Amino acid sequence: QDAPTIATVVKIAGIQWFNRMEEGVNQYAADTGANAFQVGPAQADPQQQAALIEDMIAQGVDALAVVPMSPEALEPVLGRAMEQGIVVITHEAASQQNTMYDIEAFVNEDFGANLMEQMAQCMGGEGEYAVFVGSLTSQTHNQWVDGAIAHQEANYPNMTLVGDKNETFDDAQQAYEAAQEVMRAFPNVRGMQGSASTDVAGIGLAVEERGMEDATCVFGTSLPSIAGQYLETGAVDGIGFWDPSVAGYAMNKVAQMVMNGEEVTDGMDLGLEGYENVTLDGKVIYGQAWVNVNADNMADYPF
Amino acid sequence: MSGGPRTEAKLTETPEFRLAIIAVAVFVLMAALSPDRFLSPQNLTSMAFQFPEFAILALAMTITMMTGGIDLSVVGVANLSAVIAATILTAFAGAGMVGGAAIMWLMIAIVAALTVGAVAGFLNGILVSRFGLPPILATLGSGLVFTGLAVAMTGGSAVMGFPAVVAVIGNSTIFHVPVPLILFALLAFGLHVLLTRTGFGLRVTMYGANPLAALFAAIDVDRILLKVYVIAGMFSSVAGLVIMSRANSAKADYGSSYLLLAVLIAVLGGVNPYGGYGRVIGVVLAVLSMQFLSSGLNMLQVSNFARELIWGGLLLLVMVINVTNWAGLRPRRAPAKAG
Amino acid sequence: MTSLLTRNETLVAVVIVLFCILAAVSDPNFLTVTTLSDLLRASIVLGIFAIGAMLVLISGGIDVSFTAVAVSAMYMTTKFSLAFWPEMPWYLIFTLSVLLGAGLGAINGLFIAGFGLPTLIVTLGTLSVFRGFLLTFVGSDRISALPPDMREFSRMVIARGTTEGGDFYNLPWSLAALVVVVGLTAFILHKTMLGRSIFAIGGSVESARRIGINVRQTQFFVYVYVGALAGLAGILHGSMNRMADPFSLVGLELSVIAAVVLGGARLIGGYGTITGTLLGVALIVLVQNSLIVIGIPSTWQSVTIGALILLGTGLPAYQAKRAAARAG
Amino acid sequence: MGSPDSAVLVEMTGVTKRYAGVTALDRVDFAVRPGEAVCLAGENGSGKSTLIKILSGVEQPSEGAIRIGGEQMRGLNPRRAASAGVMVIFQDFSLFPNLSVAENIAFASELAEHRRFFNRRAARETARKVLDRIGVDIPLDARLEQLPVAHKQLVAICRALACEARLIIMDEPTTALTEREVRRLLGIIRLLKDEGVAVVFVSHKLAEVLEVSEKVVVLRNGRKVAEGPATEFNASSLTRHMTGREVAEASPGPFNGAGETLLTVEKLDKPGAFRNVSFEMRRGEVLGITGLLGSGRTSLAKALFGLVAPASGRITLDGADVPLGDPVAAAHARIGYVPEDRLTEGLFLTQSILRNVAVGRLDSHERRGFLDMTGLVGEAADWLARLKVKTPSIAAPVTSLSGGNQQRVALARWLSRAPKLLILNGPSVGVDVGSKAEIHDIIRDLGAQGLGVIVISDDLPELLATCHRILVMRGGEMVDEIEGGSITEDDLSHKLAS
Ligand SMILES: Nc1ncnc2c1ncn2[C@@H]1O[C@H](COP(=O)(O)OP(=O)(O)OP(=O)(O)O)[C@@H](O)[C@H]1O
Ligand SMILES: Nc1ncnc2c1ncn2[C@@H]1O[C@H](COP(=O)(O)OP(=O)(O)OP(=O)(O)O)[C@@H](O)[C@H]1O
Ligand SMILES: [Mg+2]
Ligand SMILES: [Mg+2]
Repeated sequence: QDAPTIATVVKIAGIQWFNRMEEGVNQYAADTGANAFQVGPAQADPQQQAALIEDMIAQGVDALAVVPMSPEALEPVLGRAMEQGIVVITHEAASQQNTMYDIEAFVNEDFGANLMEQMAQCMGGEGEYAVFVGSLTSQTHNQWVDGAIAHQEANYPNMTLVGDKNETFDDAQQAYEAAQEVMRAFPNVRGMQGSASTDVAGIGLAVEERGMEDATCVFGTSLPSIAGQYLETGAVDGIGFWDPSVAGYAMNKVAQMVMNGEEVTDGMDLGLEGYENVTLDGKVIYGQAWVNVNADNMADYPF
Repeated sequence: MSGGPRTEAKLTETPEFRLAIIAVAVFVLMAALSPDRFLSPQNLTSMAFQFPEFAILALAMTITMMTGGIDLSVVGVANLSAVIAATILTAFAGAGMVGGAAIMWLMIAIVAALTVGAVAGFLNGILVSRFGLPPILATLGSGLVFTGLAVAMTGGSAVMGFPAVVAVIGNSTIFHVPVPLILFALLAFGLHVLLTRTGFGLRVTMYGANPLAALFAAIDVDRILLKVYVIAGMFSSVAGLVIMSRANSAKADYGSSYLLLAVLIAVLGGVNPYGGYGRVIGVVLAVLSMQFLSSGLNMLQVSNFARELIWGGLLLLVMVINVTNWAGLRPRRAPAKAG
Repeated sequence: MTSLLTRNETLVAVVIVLFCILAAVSDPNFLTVTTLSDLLRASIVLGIFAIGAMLVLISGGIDVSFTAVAVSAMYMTTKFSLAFWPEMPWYLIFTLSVLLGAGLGAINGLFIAGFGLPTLIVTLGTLSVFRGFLLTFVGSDRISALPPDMREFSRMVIARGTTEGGDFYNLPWSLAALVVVVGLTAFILHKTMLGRSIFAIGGSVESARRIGINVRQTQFFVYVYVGALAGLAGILHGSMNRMADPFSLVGLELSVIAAVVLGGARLIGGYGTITGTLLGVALIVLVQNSLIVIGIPSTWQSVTIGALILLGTGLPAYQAKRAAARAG
Repeated sequence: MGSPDSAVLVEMTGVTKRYAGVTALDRVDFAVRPGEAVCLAGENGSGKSTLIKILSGVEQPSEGAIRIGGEQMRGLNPRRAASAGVMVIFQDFSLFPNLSVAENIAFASELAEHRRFFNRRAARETARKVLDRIGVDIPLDARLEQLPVAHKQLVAICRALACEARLIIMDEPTTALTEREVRRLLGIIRLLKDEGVAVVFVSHKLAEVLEVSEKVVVLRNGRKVAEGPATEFNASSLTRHMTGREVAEASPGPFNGAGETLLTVEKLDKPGAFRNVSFEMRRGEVLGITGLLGSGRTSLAKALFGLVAPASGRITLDGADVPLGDPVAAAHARIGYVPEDRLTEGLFLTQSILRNVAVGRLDSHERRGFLDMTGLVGEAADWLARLKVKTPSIAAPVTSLSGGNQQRVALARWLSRAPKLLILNGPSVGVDVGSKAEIHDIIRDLGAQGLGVIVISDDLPELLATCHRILVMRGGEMVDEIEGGSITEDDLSHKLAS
């Protein structure tokens, strides 16, 4: 029997996050001899990702591991893939219908609450805070932020959310300007939570320029390679993420399991860090794979 | 084509002919590089499903460019129409609905989307003709407004949960021909007929060639412009419906990369962005070249960034080849008049 | 048309003042040095871009590739420095980026002045080519470990502190770059034959050719100069954000052109002033950075900006049209 | 100035210019002496502009040599020609609408001096000097686009003078000017001659040609067919040389004054352009409207065709009101307007001859939006034939035609619509004598067929040759009405100027 062809299709090619994921995919290929590779569109546009998946189907891959830009937009094309007997595994798309398994590093709301918990601790449980999302159209970002707000409302009555969700278009410059504006409009803001990996970089810069490193608490999803310099100065107090290489590896592994006819069960150990005791909820496999990083442990994550 | 008032030289000297050579060359090259995969019926159908959505946007761009204008709001209009159609479908029909009722609601949604496209185009047309805004700014601004309205309506998230019948527009085939391809073919043919066979088309061309002379020739310039932008808006909303069906959802940011692509295709297809010249066949050939390239490169697992590079390079190459023969391509300016 | 032009500029100025009043009413904190210094800083990169875009518009062309030029020059410079000379002093880093920008601009110039191709099409093509080349062959990582001197530059300030009223302000040295660019461009445009030639070819290429202006050379200069400005803006952007992000900047081009046209430059060429351009930039920056203050929900921001562009360009356009109709 | 040779300022020998397929100039010899005024005459397309372009370095000759001041010029370009003292005032003036008067005047000279820096004050100084030299006063800081045509022309002349031109070449300098301004221009040309500046000019107005020039050179089909002192020519011999045949100018047949009223214009008013204009005309009448530049003729004509919206007043055609300010309605009421500027207003230059005609008839060949191509093509071809448009192919772009033929294409568009009233603004601007006479024939013919024709012109012979009645405008008002047969050219020009 030939080695199976597994295509991992990510949201966008080339950025650190997915480069790191590709390491996992390549590792998987090296470990198992499968023909596993990763592709991604040049622009962050769901339509381009759909077109790319079309091409992969036409090429006759055996399995698709997809990180959807916009899960809804991919339903039809993934449906077609499954009709043709292609194994489909997704990641970061708990709502995806046309998938065999969706792998989530964690429950999104929990992850957001986790960031909020750290921020609330840092703020001493009181004061104004603001939230940032890469785009208002990004589902995960909104879930993180909603989870965080819910956690605050339930546990920290003395904290108040100021302003709307601030949109940063996944751009550090825009995050910077938005942070400046927030600090002008709400001079008493003490906490800021970012979602896109560039958010805390922009926020951190604004904080550092104003010399408010110690007066503010900035948390968000990011990578050490992006937020590292601000973690060092304290402009950003902590970041959270999950290791995309493990997620990439996991998707490929689960795809192979499906092809082998194996089943994933609740409480199963996928043999990967953070996925030792997965929760199965319908088709969604949840791990506990988040990592909290601050100035002290950032050296452990060189990506 | 014969019989029409043609001003072009011999067939082999037209930009369209050169483009046809390029399209064939790309096809042959890709087929040679990976014959079993590129030429598989699978792949051919897949390509036919992929390009119609942005090709329709390129047609919308084409007709506005014929007048020396441009429509930068096409993607905004497409998404706004789709969001409104999707809202109707989810609010009144829902995912479970089947049969006649579902079809009826789909029809209503389609009509609503086309109306949105027409109204949006009308607005663009008013801005350009009545208020005299440069099209590039009018449609840039209105595009932001349309996209913004779609965001405001949905709060930014996707609208989904349609009856199954909606999938017909984007995902089904009739006699093995993908429906979106049929739609595109109909629109392309329609636009071709409109531009070459009707008084309206000739007026559009003449207006594009010299707006001032059109005024002096008692062409109803404002009406022409208005119609052009309405048509562009309605074409965009058709593209929006195709995208909606193919994505089984509607969202404010779908297809955001299609805007520059549509401009690129129209220009590559030989449409003179300063107005007065453009042929649908050229645009179709440009679309095909783009799609062959893009699918072929995906097959070869070439980075998608390289695709952008190659598209841009192709545009420049074609222009350099055309430049010697394309004297009419000059900014719209009175021939060096002192005044 | 002098009166109309001044009207265009005054109109923008009036809109700016009205907007400020509105903002000050909804938030008394708006009228502080903090706002001013934040807005100034946000205008640097946009302002340099706009000056370049204005120059191209004056010469009768249009350039949509300058963002790609900027990001390519910035990213390549950063990569080069990190790979070969991490200790490279900031002024050399800046020089390298400006030179790279000029080089890429020269490619535009070659197609436009050399082959005589239409500017919109060429720059549309090079936009894709430059960006595609950058991301395919140079890299696509966001680099936040910049060369130390680049980071250092971003920390260099002309003035920084807190007023007695507790308002924070911060004027980075990069603002000086904008001042220099404005001064240099004003000098070229108004005090050199080259600058007057740019106006002349924008007014009428054929006439320019006939009185012996070297049209190609002038056009070539314009695109090289604009490329150099883009290279400068790019490296400023990277250093000010302390991140070399190859995905940033591209996508801004049309807004920049809108700002320039808002300031009175015309797409047909031959007209444009630096004051108007800076006012246009100021308006766009002001609006983009004050919607939260005014209290417009983020879901409505794009509608607001779009409507403002329509209003800002619509009013003068409509006035001009009416005036033309009156004159018969 | 010893030998006769050195007295020659500019000399062309055996110059041939070939464009793809066309020989625009065929072995032409041509010389100009200092202080001499030479007139270049010839029909449309005979090669006059080409000769000028070669003299000024805009185009390179295919064969032949050019000497300026005795020096052989190889690879002549505009800058070198200018520094050798050869300056051209092109038909379109080639000025910069967006720059100031001062800059327009000083630009070329500063360029010729290889200046690197621009000094506004010095430029104003230069401009001031030349303006004084020819004794005119134009605001130095005005933007050129704000000036009337005559002033633009003066600016173009000043620019040439600023370059210390020894030879000024003018391509059809008087087409856009009215009688009075032509007088002033001719005065300036005399002034220049006295200062030793040579002038070469092209004109289709034969009277003025003979008035100021010492020497006349006639081109036909790219060849030089006649050359001699101006005194040896008169209007008809010149015409014969240009066309190779006799051209007789007829005059309009008597208008019996009967016929029904076709057009009534009542109290038409547009502040700043024309005031309280009222007149009537009948079927079959050819009505001339004349006046000096800025007298409001063009505005009035545009108002009749709806391109300008009058503030008040009324227009009735055949008893029915014509909506004001709506060209589409005017065209629908069967009014036609042939604008004065063919190139920018009249024609779609890049489009085919056929389309240029057909665009006037789209509505009547449209069935439910679709065009009946055969009908459209047939009709357009028919009109082109009736107006004797000379072209190898009606699918060729209209740019390929000569000026006279282009004007016929514009005429054909409106005639094919069977208008009741046709307004012709400058029907023979830039058209050579031969074609001009033929166009006049067409106009008279149209009148005879019962159309109302309004001819707007400042070419007095033209008005006299075509019009039954002439209205004179001054300062926006109708000041005079003259029966066509009752007046001579001299009297008419007096009335105009008074
Ligand atoms: N760039 C060109 N390419 C091809 N043919 C040309 C070009 N320029 C001029 N010609 C042709 O050369 C011939 C002479 O043209 P030219 O412009 O010199 O005529 P002219 O005497 O100035 O006519 P007019 O009185 O109409 O201005 C014409 O047949 C014209 O069509
Ligand atoms: N709305 C207006 N306000 C002020 N001045 C105007 C207006 N409309 C026209 N004019 C001026 O009125 C005068 C008459 O203009 P018009 O173009 O009718 O003159 P004309 O004699 O027909 O010109 P031509 O010699 O070109 O035929 C000109 O000086 C023009 O600039
Ligand atoms: Mg802190
Ligand atoms: Mg000529």
